[in-house]
Amino acid sequence: MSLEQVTKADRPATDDDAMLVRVQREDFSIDEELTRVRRRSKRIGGIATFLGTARDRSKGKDVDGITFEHYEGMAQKKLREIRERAIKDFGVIEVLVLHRYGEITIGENIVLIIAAAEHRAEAFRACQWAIDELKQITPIWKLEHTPEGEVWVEEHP
Amino acid sequence: MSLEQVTKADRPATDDDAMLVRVQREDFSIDEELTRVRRRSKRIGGIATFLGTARDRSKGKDVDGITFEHYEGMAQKKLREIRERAIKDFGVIEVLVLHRYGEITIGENIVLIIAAAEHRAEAFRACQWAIDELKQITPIWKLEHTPEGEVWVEEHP
Amino acid sequence: MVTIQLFGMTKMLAGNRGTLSLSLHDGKRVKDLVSVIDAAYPKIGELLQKKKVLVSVNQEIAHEDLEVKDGDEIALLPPFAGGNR
Amino acid sequence: MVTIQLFGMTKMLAGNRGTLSLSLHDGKRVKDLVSVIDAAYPKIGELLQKKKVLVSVNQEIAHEDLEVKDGDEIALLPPFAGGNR
Repeated sequence: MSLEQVTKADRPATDDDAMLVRVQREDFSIDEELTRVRRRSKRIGGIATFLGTARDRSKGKDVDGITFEHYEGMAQKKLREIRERAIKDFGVIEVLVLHRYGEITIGENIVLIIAAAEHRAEAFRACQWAIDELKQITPIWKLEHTPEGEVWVEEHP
Repeated sequence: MSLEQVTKADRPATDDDAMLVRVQREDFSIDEELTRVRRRSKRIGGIATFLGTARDRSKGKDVDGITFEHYEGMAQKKLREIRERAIKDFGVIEVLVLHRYGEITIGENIVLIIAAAEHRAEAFRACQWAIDELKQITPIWKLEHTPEGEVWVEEHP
Repeated sequence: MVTIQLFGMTKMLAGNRGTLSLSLHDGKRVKDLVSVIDAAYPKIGELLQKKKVLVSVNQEIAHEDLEVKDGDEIALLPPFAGGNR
Repeated sequence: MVTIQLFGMTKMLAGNRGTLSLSLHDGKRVKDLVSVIDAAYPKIGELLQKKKVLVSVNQEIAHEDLEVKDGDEIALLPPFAGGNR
């Protein structure tokens, strides 16, 4: 990775900030997202990442595919809050939070958290907190396509 | 990612196993390594990753670059043990352990752990244990290049 | 009139409509909104009573005593899924 | 004769030699090896005494009472670094 090619000075901080929290239909590359995070600082020594992918089974049922629906505006707002709190509360250098919506095929990417820090302990803590919090507070809903039909998934029955 | 294109049946399990534990000079792509892990199972829903990178400071000193030296044979043996114990003890589906040696420029990749599981909790546990264990038991040594000269780093002084 | 955005299972329970329009007078609160919805869509009303579906006002979860004003962005939020993790 | 692989700071302390060759009779143990190294390279010997440098035999950390046999793969291991994490 060339850290010299793209520095903070090359692009407005606001553009970068917006790219670090996204809800999007398209798939993403983990390498590209890591590059986005890493060019924020040369002080980064440990990066913890969580990638959620579409499993072929859920609570004992076969799953053929998933559709995610999100509340445009509120979903982004909650993900921004998660990024800001993770940076502030865990003393990490940068956090990226990315969630897909729309149709997801089995095996595909759903959600990505990247937490970059000087050392690994705080990177792991921030990453794990961020994905737990995302699940609790982000208005995103999951429709599972199963051989028996479609089911809106309630994680808290 | 095409899960259909490359299945376990297409390549001998032993080749895959060897690629899941490596000590190498070359840099690596996290996307490629994730693909290697993900094609092992469609049951994977949570993937925790740790990426160690070369910071520009270490214990208050500036660092211009790092050289890693490893004990060929024993290093690979210890990384294989880490992968096998992580899979067995944490109930995860697959684990990849990769460490570079040779000259590393600031900002570059050093070490990668990928732990893939059905759910995120065990993926995080296996990933964090594996990197902690790697640091304890793997015969790899670090020479830091600083403005004042070169220093072999002792992590346990 | 206030417009209420629906998502997931609440959209399904309202016959796959993405929004509901309700007439509501000034000075009404979230709990009054819930009563009106309950009358029109009892299944959604039941989920609201059980707090399985929450009401958000201006993109924050709202207390039942919060006053709803003209122009507020209102939505019914079924339990979040978050992803297959 | 046994050949001992050196790494990191022990290599440096042995004048940047990657290996040491020592003559050692049958029935000798790791602790005897340590004594021979101590006589030839006191700085390495000191680190061995303090257990800052460990001896591995056939790619496993060895107890001082382990017997060293002809053909064993022996190495001196300074403290591991693991990476800048």
